[in-house]
Amino acid sequence: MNLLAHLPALQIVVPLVGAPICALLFNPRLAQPFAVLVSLVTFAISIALLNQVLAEGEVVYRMGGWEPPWGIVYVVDPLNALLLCLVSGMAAIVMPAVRLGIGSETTERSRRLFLTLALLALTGMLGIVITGDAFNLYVFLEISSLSSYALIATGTDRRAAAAAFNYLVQGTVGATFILIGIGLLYMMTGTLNMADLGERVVDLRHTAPIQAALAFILVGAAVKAALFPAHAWMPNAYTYAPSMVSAFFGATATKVGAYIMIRFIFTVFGAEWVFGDMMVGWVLVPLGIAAAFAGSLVAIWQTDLKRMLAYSSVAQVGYISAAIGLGNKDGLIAAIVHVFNHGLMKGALFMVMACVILRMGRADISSFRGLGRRMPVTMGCFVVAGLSMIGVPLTVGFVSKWYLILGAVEAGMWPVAVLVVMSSLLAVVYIWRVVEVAYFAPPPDTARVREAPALLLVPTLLLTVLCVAFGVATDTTVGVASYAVSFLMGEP
Amino acid sequence: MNEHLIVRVVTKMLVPFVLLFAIYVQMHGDFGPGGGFQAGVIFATGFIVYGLVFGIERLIKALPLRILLFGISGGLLLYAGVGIASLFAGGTYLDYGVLDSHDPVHGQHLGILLVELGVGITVASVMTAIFITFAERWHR
Amino acid sequence: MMTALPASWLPLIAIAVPLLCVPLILFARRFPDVRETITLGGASLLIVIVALLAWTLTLGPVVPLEVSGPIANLPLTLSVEPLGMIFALVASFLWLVTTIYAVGYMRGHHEKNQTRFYVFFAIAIAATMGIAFAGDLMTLFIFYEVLTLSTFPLVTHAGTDEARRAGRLYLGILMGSSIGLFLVAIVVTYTVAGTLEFQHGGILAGKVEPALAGLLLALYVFGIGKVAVMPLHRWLPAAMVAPTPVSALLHAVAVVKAGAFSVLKIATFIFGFDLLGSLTATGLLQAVAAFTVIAASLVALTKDNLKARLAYSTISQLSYIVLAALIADPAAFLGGGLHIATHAFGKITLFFCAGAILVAAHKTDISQLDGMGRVMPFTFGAFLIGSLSLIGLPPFGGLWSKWLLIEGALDTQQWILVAVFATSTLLNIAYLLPIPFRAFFRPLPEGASSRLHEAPMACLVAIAITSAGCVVLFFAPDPLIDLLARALTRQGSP
Amino acid sequence: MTEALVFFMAHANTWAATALLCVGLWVIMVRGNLFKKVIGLNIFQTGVFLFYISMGYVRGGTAPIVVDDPDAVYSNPLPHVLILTAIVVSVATTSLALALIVRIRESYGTTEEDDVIAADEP
Repeated sequence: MNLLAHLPALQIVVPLVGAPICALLFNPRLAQPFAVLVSLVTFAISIALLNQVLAEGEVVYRMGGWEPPWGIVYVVDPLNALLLCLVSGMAAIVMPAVRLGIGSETTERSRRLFLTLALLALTGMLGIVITGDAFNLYVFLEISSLSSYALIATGTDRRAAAAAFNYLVQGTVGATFILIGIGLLYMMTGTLNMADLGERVVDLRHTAPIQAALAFILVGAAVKAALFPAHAWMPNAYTYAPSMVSAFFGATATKVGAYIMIRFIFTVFGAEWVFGDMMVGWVLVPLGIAAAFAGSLVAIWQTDLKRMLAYSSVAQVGYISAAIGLGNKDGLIAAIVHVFNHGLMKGALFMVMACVILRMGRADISSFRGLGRRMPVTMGCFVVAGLSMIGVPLTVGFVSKWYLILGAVEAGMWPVAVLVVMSSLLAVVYIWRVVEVAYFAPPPDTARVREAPALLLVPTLLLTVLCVAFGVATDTTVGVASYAVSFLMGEP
Repeated sequence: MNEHLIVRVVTKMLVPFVLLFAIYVQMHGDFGPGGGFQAGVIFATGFIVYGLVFGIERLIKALPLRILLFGISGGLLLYAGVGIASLFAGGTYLDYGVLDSHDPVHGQHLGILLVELGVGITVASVMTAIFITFAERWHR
Repeated sequence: MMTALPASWLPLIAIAVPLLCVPLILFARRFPDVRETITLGGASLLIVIVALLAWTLTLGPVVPLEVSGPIANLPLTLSVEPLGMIFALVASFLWLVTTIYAVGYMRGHHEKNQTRFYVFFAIAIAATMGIAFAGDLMTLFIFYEVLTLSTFPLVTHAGTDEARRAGRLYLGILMGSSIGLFLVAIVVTYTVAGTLEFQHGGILAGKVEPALAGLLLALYVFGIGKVAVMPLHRWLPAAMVAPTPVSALLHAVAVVKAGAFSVLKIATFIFGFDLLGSLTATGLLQAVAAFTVIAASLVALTKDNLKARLAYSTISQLSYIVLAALIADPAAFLGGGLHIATHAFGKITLFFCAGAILVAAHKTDISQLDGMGRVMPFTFGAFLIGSLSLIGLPPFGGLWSKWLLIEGALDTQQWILVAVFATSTLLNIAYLLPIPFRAFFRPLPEGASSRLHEAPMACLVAIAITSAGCVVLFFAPDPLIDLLARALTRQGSP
Repeated sequence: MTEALVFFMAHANTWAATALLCVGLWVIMVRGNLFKKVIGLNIFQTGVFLFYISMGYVRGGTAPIVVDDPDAVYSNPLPHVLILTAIVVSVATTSLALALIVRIRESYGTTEEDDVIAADEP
């Protein structure tokens, strides 16, 4: 058996098999190292896949040996190879710290189940990204969603359960919308294979069911991506979830929603029709800009900083949506790069929250007083990741913003460029508010607070360093993104 | 329902047949209507009826959660294991045809049987586990 | 061309030297003497490197150094051209002087967190070097932002509520304008021109509609908030809460001159004189800059706080350079470039004196300075020199830059600007000269003389060097002017 | 008139599914009781299930089990298989939702959304 040929399958199978084994391990103490191992292997596989794609182009894997369009295929192109790396990489970074970041009162046994759920969520997200079959995408979507509802509900605050319930209701409605859209597509074309759909849809674009399918899928994906005004589930869910869950989902879950949007628009429906006749750009761009402003403005007034980060995610998803809506090359590069970059920086910021919560018990703004001195490394990470959020040069945030503005200017949408820039200035306010408290406010004179333990600090630092590294050397991110764009826009 | 003698007796007599029917549906899956999902649910109903009538404690005694967890994970592992086995046999993931070196059709039969068995075990365990978890919590 | 390779690496080394000081300073944080020796050593080394570069430049053009940057197709380039060379020379030389001064000031004033101070100071200088040697707009922008961020901890050094407010204003205005306007202008320039490289004669000429070019020019002038054109000037007086060495080097030299330098460089090498001269917007922006010159001088008259008065004076002087850029004339360009140097020496002298007064006598207001000239004759003598240089009187360097500026205005027959320069000179006299006069000619308040003395030695040495610099610039401006003139020829320009 | 009627009848399954979808969404949005929300969710999903199942129907077709008659017309089995998966998902969703309700009830003492929100008001 040639392992390399089976990488796409192994990408999913490794975490999928890892999850039940993790639940069955006779010694619960082994669960954590095992989960770390699984996520590391998964990450290694996605790196290998990315390399393979960059070397050979699109990789197609036939499940069960059935030929497409009858069987399920996994298709890895540059776009989802990058996303696979993001998702599995975040899992590999976050997983070792799980013990510290999910509340102190969890028992070994419940932690084992927690890890099982986390691996299932990972499987689901990887599956959404890798599959080339529309219905398979729905199944993976539900796998990841169900496990994420459960993970969020493990938060120690009683509001976690309520937040998870809300997410469940809205998330299920969103996923069902996608299901309806897929059903309509199947009804009209008789196929579920995305590439095949893309070919057959061309002649059917004038029909109502196809147009309805577009609407249903976009709305469903918007709910999953937490695109304003369908973002209502997110702030509470990320605020009350355990820190590690917020870090992982904050960095990946909304991105997967954005991926669904990109994939269906470009591979299935065809960009020129979606943005031309259907004028979806006129929906995505205004909504994106509105999200950027609404999210940032609300973030400014939050006292709970995890909630602040969640609202900032609303704003950042707005940028992604606006970037997709521009419909041109640079816009799409901006969207893809920002999906990746925002994952990095939001992951770093949520990890900082995990450190602070571990030491201070909560992530209220008042608990940050004087932390600049007490937890210098953690707060240093906050400052750097925060600067990235603002979009300062030499950080990842700048790269995405550059392409977004470039895309807007090229599309002739001047107001968009100006509004994007203005809204990103709001980030200065909500980030700097925290920095001021951390560095200038006197620390409360209670017991001494130490720096976070290495187990949490190292992942935080790692993500922060990546925020800068990918902001300086952008060959990987922008290179892969432009390759992906030429793939999606059909100009290889 | 402990005081309803008729219900108890009838249940006692029916449960084995329910389980047997489940196994029939399970095994018949690759020729006619049936398969792992349906069989699993039917199998679980057998246990659920038992629990309803004789009390949750007796059901837990017969089927501890530990066993159920084993069933849930084991079923999934069986399913995934078949896929991995076909990888090792030289096919793609879940390509049952390669499982039998002589006749692909035999391999396909074997593969689908095992996969459906895995699905059945998982579904049956999950359904029972859901019932037990809720009922036990309410009981307390 | 054997020297081409090492010479093109020199700008990078110039940026690296201050940065390398950072870990060393951090290591030596427990030993103040070692820490300050390291800074002094770094500053001296930097001067040597920059001087070497200047010498190389007189021999012939230096090959730009390209490093791949964050944006594909947009490599970061470091190149050496005369205007940046002068800026780098001034900044690196004054870093050394300021460090000498800072040693006396920070110790004399018992400031806290001195290690942090020296660390961010070094980073700010590195960023300044980056701006000076930037070969394209993207590189310039990156170092511009680094400079903003690295000076923030210096502005808020005191950690008081006032410092926090100042820091907010500082970051808000500088970051807001740079991301909100400057960055947009850069992106638009890139889409229109397809490159961001500084080139002789500009890269926009013939590629843009006049309306768009005008808009771009406005975006640049206002987007470079560091040049403090009204109404984006508020951060500069606010930043005066910083320790005096910071106000002196950064807010009279490095930061504000980075702004002025960027405007001058963009006007000359992105727009080009021809395009600039043909735009309606140029006239409008000239009006804004002229207004800033006059209005800031008038505000300076009303300020009793010494540093605040100097800050408004800086705002006014910066707009000289903006005007120089917008006149779009070789003479004005030379004047603007020279003004970077002459104003730097004059203004840093004034700030050093203000700091010396603060350290020695704990006085911050002009109305408290009666008779102080008798106690601190040296300091106030230097203050007089600095003032005269800023006003533009011989025998001080300020004369030449103002001369060239007025010549440029005359060349292009912009009589109103000539009048603006003249009026502003009168206002300079009105707000600067009363200070030394008050100190020398008014009597000292009763019983005050016993406690007063001159500032620490280190401070006085620094003051002596910079005021001597003012004189030297009068007698020997030619090397600088010759160097600058090369920028206007195709061969010497980037 | 007849044309409209034909159009209406030809898409009867769509109308029925749409009606269920609307009813379900209405319940989810308007009802404050968490249980009722779950019921609404189920109605909503059932609408989709019916839509899929009716989609696979072929006029005059039999159940898709191979028989010896070569002329036999079969219904399309694929939508049914797909929707079986979706039904399983829906079962899982429902049970998870119920589990969450149990926890909410235990910590808040209520299953009314308004009361839950009010309980956390500072």
